[in-house]
Amino acid sequence: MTMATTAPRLEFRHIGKTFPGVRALGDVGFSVRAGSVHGLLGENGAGKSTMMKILGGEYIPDEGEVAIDGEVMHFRKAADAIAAGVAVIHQELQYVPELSVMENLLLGRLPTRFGLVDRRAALKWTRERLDALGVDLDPRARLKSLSIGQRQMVEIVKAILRDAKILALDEPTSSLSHRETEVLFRLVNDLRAQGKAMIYISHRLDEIFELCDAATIFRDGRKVADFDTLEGVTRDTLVQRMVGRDIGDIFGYKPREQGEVRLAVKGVTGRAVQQPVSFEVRAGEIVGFFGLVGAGRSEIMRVVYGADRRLGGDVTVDGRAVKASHIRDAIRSGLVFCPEDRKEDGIIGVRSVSENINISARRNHLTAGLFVNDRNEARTADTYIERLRIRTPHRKQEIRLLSGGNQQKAVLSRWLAEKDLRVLIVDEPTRGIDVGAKNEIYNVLYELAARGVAVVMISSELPEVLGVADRVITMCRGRITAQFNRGEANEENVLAAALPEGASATPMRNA
Amino acid sequence: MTETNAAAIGATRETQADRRRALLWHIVDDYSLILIFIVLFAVLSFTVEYFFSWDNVVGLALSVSQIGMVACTMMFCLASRDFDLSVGSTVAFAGVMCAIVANASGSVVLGIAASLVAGAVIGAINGVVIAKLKINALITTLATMEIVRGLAFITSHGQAVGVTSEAFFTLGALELFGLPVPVWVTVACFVVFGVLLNKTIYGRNTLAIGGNPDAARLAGVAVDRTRIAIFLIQGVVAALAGIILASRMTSGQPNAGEGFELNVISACVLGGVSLMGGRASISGVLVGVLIMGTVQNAMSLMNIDAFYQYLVRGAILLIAVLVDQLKNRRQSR
Amino acid sequence: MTETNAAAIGATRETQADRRRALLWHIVDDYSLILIFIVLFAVLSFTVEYFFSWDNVVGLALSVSQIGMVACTMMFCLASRDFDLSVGSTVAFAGVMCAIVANASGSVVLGIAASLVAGAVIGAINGVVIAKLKINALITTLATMEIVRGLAFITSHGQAVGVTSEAFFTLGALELFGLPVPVWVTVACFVVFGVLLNKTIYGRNTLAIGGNPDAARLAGVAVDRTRIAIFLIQGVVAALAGIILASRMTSGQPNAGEGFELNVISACVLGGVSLMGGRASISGVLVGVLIMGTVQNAMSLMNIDAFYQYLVRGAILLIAVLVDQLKNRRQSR
Amino acid sequence: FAADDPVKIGFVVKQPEEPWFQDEWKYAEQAAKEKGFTLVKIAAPDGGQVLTAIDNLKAQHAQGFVICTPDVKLGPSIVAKAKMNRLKLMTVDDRLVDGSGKPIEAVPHMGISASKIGEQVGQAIADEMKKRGWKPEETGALRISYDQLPTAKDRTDGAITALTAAGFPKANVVNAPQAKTDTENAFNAANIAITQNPKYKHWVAFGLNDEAVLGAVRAAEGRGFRADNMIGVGIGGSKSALNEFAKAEPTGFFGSVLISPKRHGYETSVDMYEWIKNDKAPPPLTLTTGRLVTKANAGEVRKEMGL
Ligand SMILES: Nc1ncnc2c1ncn2[C@@H]1O[C@H](COP(=O)(O)OP(=O)(O)OP(=O)(O)O)[C@@H](O)[C@H]1O
Ligand SMILES: Nc1ncnc2c1ncn2[C@@H]1O[C@H](COP(=O)(O)OP(=O)(O)OP(=O)(O)O)[C@@H](O)[C@H]1O
Ligand SMILES: [Mg+2]
Ligand SMILES: [Mg+2]
Repeated sequence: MTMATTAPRLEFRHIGKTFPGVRALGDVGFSVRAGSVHGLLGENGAGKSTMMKILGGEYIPDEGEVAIDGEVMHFRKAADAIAAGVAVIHQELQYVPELSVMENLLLGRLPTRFGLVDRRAALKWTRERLDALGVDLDPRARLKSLSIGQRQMVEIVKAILRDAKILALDEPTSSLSHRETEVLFRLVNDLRAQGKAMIYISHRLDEIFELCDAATIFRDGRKVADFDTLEGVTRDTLVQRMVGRDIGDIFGYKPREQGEVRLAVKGVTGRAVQQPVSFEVRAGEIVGFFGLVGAGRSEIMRVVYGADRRLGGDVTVDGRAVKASHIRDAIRSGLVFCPEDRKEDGIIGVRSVSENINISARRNHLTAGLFVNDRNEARTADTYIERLRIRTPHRKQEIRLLSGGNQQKAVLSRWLAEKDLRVLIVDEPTRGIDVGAKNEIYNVLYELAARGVAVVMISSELPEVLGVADRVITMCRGRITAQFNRGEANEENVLAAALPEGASATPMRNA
Repeated sequence: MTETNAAAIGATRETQADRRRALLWHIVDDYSLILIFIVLFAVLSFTVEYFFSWDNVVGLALSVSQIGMVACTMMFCLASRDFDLSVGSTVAFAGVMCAIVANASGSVVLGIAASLVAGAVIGAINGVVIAKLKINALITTLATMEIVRGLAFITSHGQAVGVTSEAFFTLGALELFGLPVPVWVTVACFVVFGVLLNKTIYGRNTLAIGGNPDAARLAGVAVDRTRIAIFLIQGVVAALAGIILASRMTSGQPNAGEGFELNVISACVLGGVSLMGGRASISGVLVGVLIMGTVQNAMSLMNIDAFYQYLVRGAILLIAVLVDQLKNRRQSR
Repeated sequence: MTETNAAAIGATRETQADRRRALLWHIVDDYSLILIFIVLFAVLSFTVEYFFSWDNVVGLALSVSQIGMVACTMMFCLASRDFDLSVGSTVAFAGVMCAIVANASGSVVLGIAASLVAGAVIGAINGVVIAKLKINALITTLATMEIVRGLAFITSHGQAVGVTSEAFFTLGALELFGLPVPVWVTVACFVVFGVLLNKTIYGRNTLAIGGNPDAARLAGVAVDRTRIAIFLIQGVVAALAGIILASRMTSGQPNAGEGFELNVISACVLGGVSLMGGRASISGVLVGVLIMGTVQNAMSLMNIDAFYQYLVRGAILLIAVLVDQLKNRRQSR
Repeated sequence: FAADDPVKIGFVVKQPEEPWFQDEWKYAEQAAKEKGFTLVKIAAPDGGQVLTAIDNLKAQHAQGFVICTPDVKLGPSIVAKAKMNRLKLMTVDDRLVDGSGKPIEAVPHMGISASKIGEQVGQAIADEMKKRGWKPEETGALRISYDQLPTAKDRTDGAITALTAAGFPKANVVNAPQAKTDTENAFNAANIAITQNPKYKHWVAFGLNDEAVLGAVRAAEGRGFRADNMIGVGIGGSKSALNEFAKAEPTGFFGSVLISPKRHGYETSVDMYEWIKNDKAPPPLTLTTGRLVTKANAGEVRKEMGL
């Protein structure tokens, strides 16, 4: 390793951390310079978030130490890290839903006057800072009334407003729209100019290339590579170091035969879907739904699935009508749905990986029509753990202890285990998923499609939609605005169709 | 960047009229419980004889004064997603303690001080066990409820402990500006804890902890310390309620306050305090306490059979929460 | 750019010994409460006279039989993140109901049937209000607790209702293979609900709902229906407990079962059932019930002063949960 | 039972927290010390726990027990259980009844019936009223009721019986139900009852125990009915009553009907001991009487009763 010109602001030395049955980190060390953005890459479960939690004082490492400006730190709780000038934006958003944006931003350090909270000063300060950062948020809005993206933005601003000298961002863009991402990038660049040391974790390699000065790659809780600069480093090198094999084209699109119409949605409306929505998906077809955050894609799919009340319209699978607002009827018809909010709607945290995988499919494997077939369930769980490479010590691990990406794979497995799968709707299936696993998930989608399953994929990542889908449907403000067959679709026309009229159609890099 | 995010997302789907209507609803929602109470009070005033008389109103206020005091601190406890079943026992123990110490030392002030300290210690123990040892609040306070009740019986030998000093009785019987001292103390509690909840870091942190303990901790909020403080203060206020009760009854009674904890918690929940933490309002709690007291008072005035009173109490509880629920449902639509 | 030794990555991270040790801990953890109970039982057997005798063990079993039955269903209730305070009242009402109907109709079977139906109705009302109207379970069942207790008093005019039929008494007094019928019924409950919890979709869904109701619903679990079923079954089992209690006492008593709900919930929590839902084990609940009963029994045998029994009960509760907590702490360190 | 086996006697009571039962236990303990037997004190606040207590006694090889049951209707099951466990059975305070409500004569009993003691209370109030020269029609009677508890109902009904027999108009009896049996709830109940009936110049009060009456007295004080306009008579002669008598000024708490816990606790356990040891069956029925204690005679009476 060539010596850095400036002494590192932040240094991890021989960090080790073990959870029961999992060695999350072993002898890992790297350093981050002031005025630089350091990318942290690795597969799901590689230990990135664990490292950040150590930095944030949430976990105490079993071995090794963290040093700031050469001085060894002993963080025992989050407040210690904050006091030392560290701000961490955690992968799992940590906000208080009932409190206002202002109070969330100033959590733990509200200004007071004569012992009482000085709300006016706080409001003024918050407004000024938000304006200065160019972030449009109402300081008085309650967090629970904001979209996920806006909440994420609050988290980011909260960390930035701490004026910390070290800032770690753990997958901050996973639920941000293009536009919010732009804001974030601008903020990060400003902070770099101010001389902050930053760690940036993302599974989106473009972001790493765009933003980072240096990078470290983790695999299986160890460091496998350090890049002092990303000049001249290719995407394939990074992927290869991360995954340990060559992936080539990550999308690896495979054309396939398409059959009859499987899923037909006609004039469906719901509480959050005011204008009727109609579309069709054929057997073997993968349809990508693209739109900006808030375009209403999740809403419409939730209504189709029955998770939200359907107020009008018909949904048919292979010509058979699916009962409105009745999830179990949808599942019986072979129509299933993977929600976007994994933690709230996807996993059952305190139950095991196996339970999470078998929760629905087990009804088909009952002994004597009554008793759960444990052996069969174990087999099913192990099959998918292996097939999707779910990183877990064993199938009985509580799923909340898995890394985010691995939780996502388990939720997907739940539906893959369905006997008679006909329509699969996945909402942001690769959110927070590593490159290797993305590739695996795409392959699973292709495989399903090849078996004749109709696949609907909601995604906010344009390259993914373009790379995987046979057909792209764009949505904007709760309406379908356009359709493109594969080949016709490109960045410009898809984005233009997804943007509300009046907004500029060019990708915005105008900061 | 020139464009706001909201504009880009196109989220501003509401018109001016929409917004005004929303605001109106917002006000109705915020004060719905108060409205319910006002209507209830008005109806009872017209239909129930003697209900709307100064004597009765004072009696009503007196009857909810202990519950009211403790409801203020229970609000904090619930808002931080905790739970305290030990308050009833603390009320009893504090009364006994105060009487014993006052008798032994001949000083009422010393008795009161000892009793407040005892309350603080009980509260602190609850808090430390719950916050530091991370034991479920329900179980912890169920255990201290038993233990403290046991202490009340043991110290008093199961007998009411009479206080000899006259000064002590006046505390409970004295009237200031037409209202008895216990009512004033309760009013003071509502004011103090209302300010604490809304205007101080302590209150805001309490709500943050209840709303998302992890977020609070990661933001550097002293979660453990705040939780301990909440229980400690609750212990002190429960002890205060016990002292006042003892002075009203002119003796410390070891079996006082049985079932008190559930009444207090009911009042809070009735007042819109969420058991899932993070949501509380002092006006809500006040109204919750008043509704509970008013219903009980009116039932007695109407000579409703004791057995049927169970039905009415249950039904009122259900209806009040149901109304509140309907409001929330509309809100989150 | 530097690289660490890539070969190291491929190596399995855990050794065989590690894994074995982890497994051992896993077993100790799973059975820690059972171990605690065995140690407690052994110590008491050696130190407390008469404790380890058949008579006493049968007496102990009989004393926890009602709590045991209802703890089985309460386990489901807590596991699904719900709460039921109405069981004590249901026990009383069911006993009264059974006695009244049996007397009126002259048929014990009819009395039992009516009482079970009443239990089912109470449970179903709880379930529907909680699941469909989405009212907090604590408040709902607090309300039904009051209402049902009121009904028990009203139907019985506040008096115990004696049953005249001999057949009824034998239910509570008969012994089969050396154990009284109520104990057998409790054993049957543990077996049935153990199987239901671990081996059926109903049980697994209950745990899933407790773990994350939203996710469970999206995974196709009939959340509302399951929750209603849980309360309904709980109502039936509480009624069964009430009938058996009435037959043991040869009368239906309207004030039976006060404080019963907290005992049942304590036993469950002691048995490792999480109040946050999603976690429950039948063996844990069994041990929880037994620990509670054993401690009470031993205290009576040791002639511990009634006032000090409060202290012991509280302390035991705390200690048992604390030990369990320490175990969890090690696990999640 | 061999003559030289150690004698062990159970003493089961329904409300261990009540001073009355504490005293009963205390005097039973005294008997145990004097006679040299073992006393097992068990609390059984409800029917289920009564049965558990009897099992428990059998397990520890007691030969008999004295019980004050939480509900007299438990009679048949207590008798059956005692027989099954081969335990001698005696009742104290409350007499067991069978399914049809008749007292079970076969079980020796010592006590005073709940309604009898209530009648004494009523009589005491009536006498005092006469002495003070109150007009019955100007006087209201507060019945602090807790009808959920059968004993409580019997006691207060007894008081009404005696009052009306002495010429008190039944219409002037005001029911004030307390939600729990503590002083505060009695206070609230009484307070409301007084509000409802502004027409009365004087009040009398009675209830389940001293604590209930104490609540009524405090409420009346708050409304201006002091010692000369209030006659409260409690039951039990407990510390709550004595505290009132100890005050420098008389209060509305006029008196309390005291039953001797010493007789009940001491004599029943000695009787049981004799029954076990020497097979000398106790008298089938011993009725004790209560005595009215007032501020004037409290010390005296208590001394007389050996308290
Ligand atoms: N509290 C815990 N208990 C047990 N295992 C844990 C715990 N936290 C993390 N792990 C495990 O440690 C490993 C590293 O997890 P970590 O969250 O750091 O991964 P990551 O690199 O952030 O992955 P992702 O990209 O999916 O977020 C995973 O195998 C995870 O299952
Ligand atoms: N929890 C919430 N509370 C209130 N409004 C919300 C919430 N979540 C989303 N919304 C609003 O609902 C609308 C659509 O939501 P959503 O963001 O899920 O759409 P989408 O097209 O699925 O976008 P994406 O999947 O990219 O997030 C937006 O107006 C958004 O602001
Ligand atoms: Mg991570
Ligand atoms: Mg969405």
